[in-house]
This record gives sequence, structure tokens and C-alpha cells, in this order.
Amino acid sequence: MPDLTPLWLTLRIASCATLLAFAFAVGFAWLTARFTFWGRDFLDAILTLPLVMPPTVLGYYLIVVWGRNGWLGGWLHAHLGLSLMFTWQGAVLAATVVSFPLLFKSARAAFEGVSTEYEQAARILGDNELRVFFRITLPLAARGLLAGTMLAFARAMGDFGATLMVAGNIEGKTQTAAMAVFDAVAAGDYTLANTLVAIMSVVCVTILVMTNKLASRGRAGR
Amino acid sequence: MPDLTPLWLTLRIASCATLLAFAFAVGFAWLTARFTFWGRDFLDAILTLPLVMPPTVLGYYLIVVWGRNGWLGGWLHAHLGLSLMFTWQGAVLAATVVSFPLLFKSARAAFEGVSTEYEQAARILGDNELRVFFRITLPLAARGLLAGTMLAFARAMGDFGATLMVAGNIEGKTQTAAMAVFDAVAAGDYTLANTLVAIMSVVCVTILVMTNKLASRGRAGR
Amino acid sequence: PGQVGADPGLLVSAAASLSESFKEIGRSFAAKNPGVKVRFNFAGSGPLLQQIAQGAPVDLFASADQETMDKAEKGGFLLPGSRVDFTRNSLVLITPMYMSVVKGLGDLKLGRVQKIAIGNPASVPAGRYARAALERQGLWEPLASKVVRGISVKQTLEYVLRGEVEAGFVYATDAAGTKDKVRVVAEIPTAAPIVYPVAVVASSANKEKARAFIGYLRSAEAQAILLRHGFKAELSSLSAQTKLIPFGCKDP
Amino acid sequence: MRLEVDIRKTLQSGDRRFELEAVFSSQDDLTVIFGASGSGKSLTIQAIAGLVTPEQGRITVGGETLFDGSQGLNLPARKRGVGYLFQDYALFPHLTVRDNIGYPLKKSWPFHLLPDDRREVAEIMASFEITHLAESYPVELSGGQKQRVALARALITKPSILLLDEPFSALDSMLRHRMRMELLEIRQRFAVPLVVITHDPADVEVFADTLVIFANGRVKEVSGRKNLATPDEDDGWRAKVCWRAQWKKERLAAA
Amino acid sequence: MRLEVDIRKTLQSGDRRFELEAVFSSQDDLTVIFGASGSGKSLTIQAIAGLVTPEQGRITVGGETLFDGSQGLNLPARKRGVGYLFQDYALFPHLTVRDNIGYPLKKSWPFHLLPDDRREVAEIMASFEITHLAESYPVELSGGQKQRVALARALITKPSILLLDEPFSALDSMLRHRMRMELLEIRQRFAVPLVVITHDPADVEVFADTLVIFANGRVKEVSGRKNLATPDEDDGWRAKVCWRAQWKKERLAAA
Ligand SMILES: Nc1ncnc2c1ncn2[C@@H]1O[C@H](COP(=O)(O)OP(=O)(O)OP(=O)(O)O)[C@@H](O)[C@H]1O
Ligand SMILES: Nc1ncnc2c1ncn2[C@@H]1O[C@H](COP(=O)(O)OP(=O)(O)OP(=O)(O)O)[C@@H](O)[C@H]1O
Ligand SMILES: [Mg+2]
Ligand SMILES: [Mg+2]
Repeated sequence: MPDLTPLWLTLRIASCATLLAFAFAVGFAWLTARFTFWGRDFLDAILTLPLVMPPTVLGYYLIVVWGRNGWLGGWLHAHLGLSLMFTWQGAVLAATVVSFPLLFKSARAAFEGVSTEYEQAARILGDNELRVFFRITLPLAARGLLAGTMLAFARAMGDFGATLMVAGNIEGKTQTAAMAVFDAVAAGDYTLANTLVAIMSVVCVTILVMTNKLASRGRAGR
Repeated sequence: MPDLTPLWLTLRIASCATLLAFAFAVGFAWLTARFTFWGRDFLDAILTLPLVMPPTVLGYYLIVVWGRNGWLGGWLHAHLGLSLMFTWQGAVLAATVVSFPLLFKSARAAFEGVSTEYEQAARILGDNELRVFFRITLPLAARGLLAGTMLAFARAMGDFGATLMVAGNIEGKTQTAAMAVFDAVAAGDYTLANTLVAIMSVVCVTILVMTNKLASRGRAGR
Repeated sequence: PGQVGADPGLLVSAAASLSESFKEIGRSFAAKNPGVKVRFNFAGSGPLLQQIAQGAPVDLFASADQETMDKAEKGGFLLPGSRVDFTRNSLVLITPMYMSVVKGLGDLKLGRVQKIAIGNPASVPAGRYARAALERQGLWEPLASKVVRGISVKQTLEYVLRGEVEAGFVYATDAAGTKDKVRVVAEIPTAAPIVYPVAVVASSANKEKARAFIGYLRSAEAQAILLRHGFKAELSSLSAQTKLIPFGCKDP
Repeated sequence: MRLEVDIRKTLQSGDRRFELEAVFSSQDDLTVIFGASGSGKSLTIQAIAGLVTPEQGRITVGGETLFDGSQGLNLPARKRGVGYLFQDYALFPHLTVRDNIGYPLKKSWPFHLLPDDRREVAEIMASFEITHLAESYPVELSGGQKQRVALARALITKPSILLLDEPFSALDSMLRHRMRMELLEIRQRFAVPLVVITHDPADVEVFADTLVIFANGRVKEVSGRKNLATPDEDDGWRAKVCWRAQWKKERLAAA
Repeated sequence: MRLEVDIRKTLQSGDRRFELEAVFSSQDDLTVIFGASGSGKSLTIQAIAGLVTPEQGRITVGGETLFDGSQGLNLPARKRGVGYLFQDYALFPHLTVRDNIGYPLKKSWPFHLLPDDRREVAEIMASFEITHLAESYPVELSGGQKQRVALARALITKPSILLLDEPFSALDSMLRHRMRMELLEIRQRFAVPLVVITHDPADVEVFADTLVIFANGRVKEVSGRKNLATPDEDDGWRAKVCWRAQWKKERLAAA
């Protein structure tokens, strides 16, 4: 039985990243789905871009921005004495960036699929935009959002290139399961690699199946 | 101006991969969205798994299966004299596998969002299942499918790890834009890397914006 | 169609650290042998070996360490007798240009040194050498908590370049490429010299041309190019093999 | 035309349970199904159309058995050759009015309608007074407009039987009247028998050769035209049909 | 209660163009809007509710201006305090009947209704005879059941004015009758003025203190109760209301 620390770490990082990505993605998706403004399609495309970059390259740009001497990271370091580099928070940042586009795109499609008639009915029944969003739009878009969230979570779990660049590969601290697998493959230790992949797959399949089950119970009546 | 061959190659590979992934993903998504069978959630989870693996590890498994000495690749080589290793077709295979889960998940959510009433109306009007699918389900799911396709295309364009393993990194032949960028960063040639990333971004943004435009024109009336 | 095996040219799988110098050598080789097209496939030594093991249509394999080549030989992927060493590298300790804390191996213990970048010893040869060197000095244990392990030497270099770590272990060739941003503090002696081997792949369809390329690699011309990129000449084997008559190659 | 229905089906939603047991037959070309809200009228004609599969029983239309639980026979909806007008229209939201109506005619893959079919679509649009809506999408139609489009779409296939779920409820009274006449005419022209679900006594008067009254998932009464003609105030259905007179009485009493 | 509407709006769909120019006012608590399909009735009350923004004009309900194009005033729908019954119900598909009806009462974040509100929901469900449907989802309801749920939901907020878009079309005649009485009662109990779109002359008879007749996006006629009382056969609206008599005549002629 191999060391399972990387797995716990992965789950923690992926969960945090998915949560963060969810918040941002839902916000932007709502904005682009419900309002027509100049440059909307452009914004949409920009927000999808992280998907196009090879993760390592994305990691490189993340360092340029968030590194100790980066634009934002430099400021953080100088004024707050903080650095995201080589911390698990850094890993969360990287995983958030790589999984964000998946959630954003799914959420936008899901929001666009919600009939505006229901929203109008809710408005007449006294809801402000915020309440309409949380009580009508969000639940009616739940199926698409859930699919997007699962994609994002899986992607965050599997991320390797970007996380590695930002958080390093520090055993017990930032070494995620994906890195452990990569190391094993790179070192030619296929037994270890296969074991790790098997464990990861089982964990993932369990999570995915459970989410599906929960979701289909929630929508049983519909 | 850097050499643009990798970019054309990337576009060609990503297009083929997206097409392939589309066909498979739509098929599986329809199956899982419209039928309830034993192990459905499990199948869904398994099909999402490629997303969780670090691409290089995925690439390793791909060559174990599809390499000239692999389970399937060996058979192909022995009986048809074909090998996918180090060909652009191999790159297509790798990109298909990494982008498949994105399309699959989006397509499933989109299909589940289509009201069965429309399908029933079409059946009464004389359509068999195939026609119902192509004339009703598919067009009504178009928004979600489009989002998924764009995700898959972007992912296929940006793939690096899996493609590298299967297709190699052969200049002018299988070296995609992502690899060129990676090589540039690795070689410390940041000017080249930035230029390549800028070009890739412009190309991607153009493609994404154009798709969005086309799609919103198609649904103008609705 | 689309198969590399049908291509009359040569396909060389080479370690990523060789990419700049090999591209140059490839061009000059092509200039001397108009009929022969050389293509390169650069990646880490590990993935390259896996590709060969799975039947990639490669003619030549140049690795950055002996272990990987040993594995290839044991697996029977190499043409027996074709393996030769062609160049050397060395391990150096580098630090960002503007940092002056680290002046030698001993300074790594200082409190002001928070992070040290090393290639992952499990998979990166440079990391293995660095670890061995540190262990010999009894520094590995005390420094373990400061170590950030990179996926490759290039990443180790990247961390130093960006000033995220106070020091890192890379090859002299890596440091040579970024002279203006990093400073070489010390050359780290390794137990065995870092020697790059090259060999013809057993399944190659162009064994003669492959041999010719190996021959060219060891010619004075190619060695000069390697030298310019920070490598060191592998003189011992050079003298022994020059009599080999390369196919299609004009006598130097 | 003989329509025979003898089906059973149980629906469950949470604690609530609905049991449908619809047994009736009709020899006539105009059958009206009448009954309170939620009594199982829609479910019954959905079963005839093949949208709902009964647990057991038999459905026969014009001698052809569409469903037979005991023989495991269950013709798919597309082969039943019935027309169906949905209670909430079910117009395809991604198609224009013209394409909605032409939908069942597009049998071969070429994406455009044949000239003959185009003409047919144009004719039926004209007869339903919706020609000016041809290029509109369903979301841009008023309630009545939607329903007329749905009617046109259901009729264009020349079905062997036409099932209508409250076909006139969203039409204004003038149009409702004209549409009734239209339907009667179409019935004659294409010889298509009609089964109409309605709440409107006026529909009963016009259409009912056979009147089937539903209550709580069961057929309470089946009466033929001749019964309808007798002005016997004791008849159960009569009490319902004459709600208007009744209401007037109540109103007077309240005043 | 004074309702004043004076609005203009143009809708475009492809080549088709619809111009709405609705100008009318009503002093009465019961206003009926009557008119052919597609004449702009729904659009007009949507404008009153704030779902559609007119290009210009003014809407005043009970002295409060809800919309004034010239002053740039446009109260959002949630602040207009109107009740609205959608033509196709718009029940929230993800909520049970109980939660649909209780929806507007859940003002604070705690996710459960207060006991008082629960009682209110139970009461209104009882009065609409839908208590047994409390835990069902909209998709499991029959057409008439859906509409009653929608009515209950619209009424529970005690709106200052209740707009109803063809409220009775999917109800069976007995229920339709009871519902009319119910509405009249509710109107009295909560003193809520009603604006009803209808095709049914019976509704006109019951509800219309003021009758507004639409044709082609314009108001053709506004008549008060006294006009309604006169049995003048020349009145435009009378001709429409009496479609039934007329139809009978035609039928006799055809026979
Ligand atoms: N999917 C379902 N699950 C559970 N119950 C259902 C479902 N569909 C319909 N029902 C119930 O079955 C009963 C009959 O429904 P049906 O639609 O046939 O009524 P109806 O006679 O057409 O009424 P209406 O005139 O109001 O349309 C209703 O009580 C309804 O709530
Ligand atoms: N979004 C839209 N775009 C274009 N035209 C529209 C749109 N919505 C409605 N219309 C048109 O406006 C006209 C008036 O519609 P409205 O819904 O007000 O009719 P109505 O009087 O309620 O008719 P009905 O009794 O059939 O419901 C119709 O011709 C309709 O086609
Ligand atoms: Mg019904
Ligand atoms: Mg209307």
C-alpha cells in the first residue's frame, strides 16, 4: 500500500479549487448569459483561454503574475509578506485557473437554457434579481452546473503541469496524486504508478457516481 | 515571425479530434441521458476518468494500448501494417481521449435538459428514434453541445502531455503549438514563447468568438 | 501512409537538454549529406525510452544519463555494439543574479536560504546527481525541508530564474544558456562523470545512416558546437572511433 | 370507425396515487370525452397515441389493434398513424411556424420540402389563417396562434384518427366557432374520426356522436347521439352540460 | 380603483411587425379584456405587470404611476405589487405544488415557511381543492390542476390588482363556474380589482364592469356596465358575446 498523503492533499486542493472556480464561473456565466454588452463574446473567449494553454505554460504565466517577483505576487510579498509559491494555497490557485473554463462554459450554457418566463414569474412574485437567481435560475440550471462542477473537480484533481510550476512538488506538502503518479511513471516504477492510478480512479469513480446518485435523487420528481 | 507550421498542425489535429470526440461523446451521452440501465452512473464516471489523469500518464497508458507492441496497436501493426506512434493520427487519438470527457459531460447535461414532450410530439408525427434524435434532440441541445465542443476543441489544442507521448515532438510533423511553446519556455526563449502564446490566443479567441457569433445568429429567433 | 518508417530520413530521439545543440548539429549534418533528412524528437529521457519500448519508429536514441540507456539496452531496444558516449556535462550550483547569499554548498544551511530547487531525484538524473553530492557532504538530511523538487532540470532553472528559490542545481549547459540571469556559484563534483550516450535503435530501418550520424556527432565540427553550448568534449572515445567510415559522409 | 379502449394504469407521485381504468368503445366518428379536471382524460388519449403504456388492456382503432397487454403487442407511436393535439401545443421551439407544420412531411433527408408538400403547408396555413406567421418562432406567437399552428401540424399528416386535447380552450369565441366548423369539414374531407377532450358544452353539442364521461379515472357514462337528443334533465351528463342555466339559477338565489 | 393605460410598443419578428397601441382606462374593479387571438391582449397586461417595457406612454394603477415613458419612470415588476396569472401557468418545475404556492411568502432566508404562512398556504390549497396535490411536481399535474395551482400562487400575495390571462380556459365547466364565484368572493374579501383576459362570453357577463375590446393591437371599444345592460344588438361587442346564438343560426342554415 503506497503512501496516501498525496491523495488527501489532492482531494483538499481540488475541493477548494472547485469551490473557488464555482463562485467565479457562476458569476461570469450569469453575466454573459443574461446581459448583452459590448465585448461579451470576447470576454467569453478570454475566459476560456486557460484551457487552450499547455498547463506548464499556464504555470509559467502564473509564476510571472503570482510569483514572488510577479506583478501581483510581488505586491503581496512586499506589502503582506505573503507568497503563494510552494504552498498548497498556490496549488489551489493553479487548479482553480485550469478548471475555471470548464465550469464557466457549462454554467453559461445551463443558464441560457433556463426559460426567462420562470424568472419573470418570480419577479412578479416579489423577488429581486438576487433572489430570482438563487431561487429560480440556479436550481433550474442545476443539471448543467453539476456536470460542469464534476468536470472542474476532475480536472483540478488531475492537474499537474500548472500546479507543479506554482506549488512545486514538495512531498507531504504540495505533492498531489497526479505528481506522485507522474514521478512513478517517469522513474519507470510502473507497479507504483498502476497502483496509484487504480486508487485515484476508484476514488474518482466513487465521487462521480455518488454525485450522480445525489443529483438524480434530487430531481426524482421531475 | 516564428514558424507557423505547428499552429496549422494544431488546428488540424484539434479539429479532427473534436470531430471524433463529438461523435463518440454524443452517442454515449444520448445513451446515458435517455436510458436507465444497470451501471449507468458507473459508465458515466469511467468516461470522465481521462480528465482526472495527468496527461503524460494518460499518454503512457495510451501507448501501452495503442503502441506498436500494445494490445490494440500490436494487432493493428501485425494485421494492417499500421502504427499510430509518431504520426499525426496518433496525435489525433491522444487529443480525442483528453477532450472526450468534456464533450461527453456537456452533451449529457444538454440532452437531459431537452423536454421529452417535444420528442413525443415528433414520434407521433412519424419519426423513428434516429430522426427524433437528429431533428429534435440534437438541435434543442445545441447550446450545451456547442459549449462542450468549444471546451473540447480548446482542450485538444492545448494538449501537450498525452500527445507528446503518442505522437512525439517532431518538428514539422507532430510538433503542435503547445509543444513549441513548451520547448521555447524550456529553452529560455521567452520572446518566442510569448509570441507563440499570443498568436495561439488570438487564433483561439477568434475561433471562439466566431463560433459564439454563429451560434447566436442561429438562435436569433428564439 | 503517414508512417515515419517509410521516411528515408533519420529520426533522433534526444534528451531535452540537447535540443539547441542538436538542432544546430542537425543543420550542419544535413548540409554535408544532402540526401539525408534528420528529424528530432525532444523530450525527457524517460518518456523517450517508453516511446521506444512501445515501438516508436526511432532510429537513434541520445539520453542524458547512463541509467536510461542501460534500461534500453537491457530491454533489447538497442542495436548491439552501437552504444557510445559522445559528450559530457557537469552539475553546477546556481543562484539568481541579484542574490548574494549563497556563495558555496555550505551556505545552503543558512537560515536566509529558504528554498532550494532540485530536479526530482526519482525521475530527473540531475536531481539524482545533486542528491548524491549533497549526501556525500552530509547536507541532504538537514536540507530536506528546503528542497523543492522540479519535474525537470528546466523547471529547476525556471525557479532560479524567477527568483523563487535562493539556489538550484542544474547542468552547466542550462546555466550557460542564461548567463545574464543566473550566476554559477560552484561546480559540483559528481561520483561518476555525467556522460551522454547515444545508440542506434534495434528496430531502425536506417541503421547505416544512423551510424553515420553518430560518427558525425563525434567529429570535431559537432564537438565544437556542443562545446559552444556548454558541454565538454568526450575526448577518450573520440580518438578510438574516428576510423569508422561514415556512410555518405565526406571524410572530414 | 370503431374505437375500443380497455386499459388500466397506476400513477404514483409521492403519496398520491392515481388509478386509471378506462373502458369504453365508440362506433362513431365523433367521440367527445368530458370530465372533471384530473379525471384521466389526457392520460387516456395519450395511451391511444402510444405516449403512455398501460399496464394491461387493449386498444383497437378501426379494427387494428394498437396495444394488447396480454399478447405483448405495443405499436410504437410513429406507427400508429394517429394525429394528436397536445394540451400545451408542444410546438418545436427551434423551428418556424412553416417548418413546424411541414415537419411530418419531411420524410427524406434533403432538407427542403418538395413543391407539393410546400403547397400543402401553404394551403393548411391559409385555412387556419396563420400564413402571416409562417416565419415566426413559437415564442413569438400568442396563445391562440400557437394552438392553431399545432392543429395545422396535427392535421397535415392526414391521420387515421385525430385526438384533440382541449383544442379550443385558447381560441376566442369567433375563431372557436369557425374552427369547429373547419374541423367538421376536415373530418368529412379526409374522413378522419375525431376524439375530442373538452370542457365546453358547446363542443359536446357539436361533436358528440358518442359522449364519454370520466370521473376519478373511470368511465362513468357512455351515451350515444340518440340519448343526447332526449331532453331528459335527469341524465348525468346533461346536468354538466347545462352548467350555465344552473349557474344562473344560483346567481339569482345569491342576489 | 382607477386603471389607466396609454402605451405604445412595436414588436418585430422577421418581416412581420406588430404594433400595439393600447389606450383605455377603467374606474371599475372588474375589467374584462376581450378580443381576437393575437390582438395584443396578453402584451398589454404584461406591460401592466412590468414584464414588457412599452416604448412610450403611461400606466397608472389606483393613483400610483407604474410606468411613465416621458419621465423615465419604470417600476420593476417586483415592486408593482400586482398579481399575474400566466397564460401557460409558469409553475416552477423544480418545486412541489406547496412550494410553488408558498414561493412569494418565503421572504427571509430560512428555508422553511413560518407556521402562519404554512397555514395560509394550506387554506388557499383547500379553497382551490388542490390539497391532495401538495407534494406533486408540476409535470405530474393535469392541465386544470396546473392552472389552479397558478391561481393560488398569484392570489396568496394579496396583490393590489390581479391580472388574469385567460384564467378559466383549461378548467372544466363545473370548476370554471365555481372558480368564477371564488374569484368574485376573493375580490370582495381582499378588495382586489381584477383584470381578466377572456374569450368566454360567460366571463364577460360575470366580470365585466368595464369591457375593453381589442382588435389588431388597438382598443376598439370601451364600455361600462350600463352599456352592457342594454340589449342593443348593434353593439359591436354584443355581436361577439352572442356568438352562440349566431352559430346556432348558421348551423340551422347549413342543415
Ligand atoms: N407523471 C405523473 N405522475 C403522477 N401522476 C400523474 C402524472 N401525470 C398525471 N398524473 C395524475 O393523473 C391524473 C389524471 O391526469 P390527466 O392529465 O389525465 O387529467 P385530465 O383529465 O386531462 O385533466 P385536465 O382536464 O385538468 O387536463 C391527475 O390527477 C394527475 O395529477
Ligand atoms: N416576442 C415577440 N416577437 C414578435 N411578435 C410577438 C412577440 N410576442 C407576441 N408577438 C405578437 O404580438 C401579437 C399580440 O400577441 P398577444 O400575445 O398579446 O396576443 P393575445 O391578444 O394575447 O392573443 P391570444 O388570445 O391568442 O393569446 C401577436 O400577433 C403575436 O404574434
Ligand atoms: Mg388534460
Ligand atoms: Mg394571449
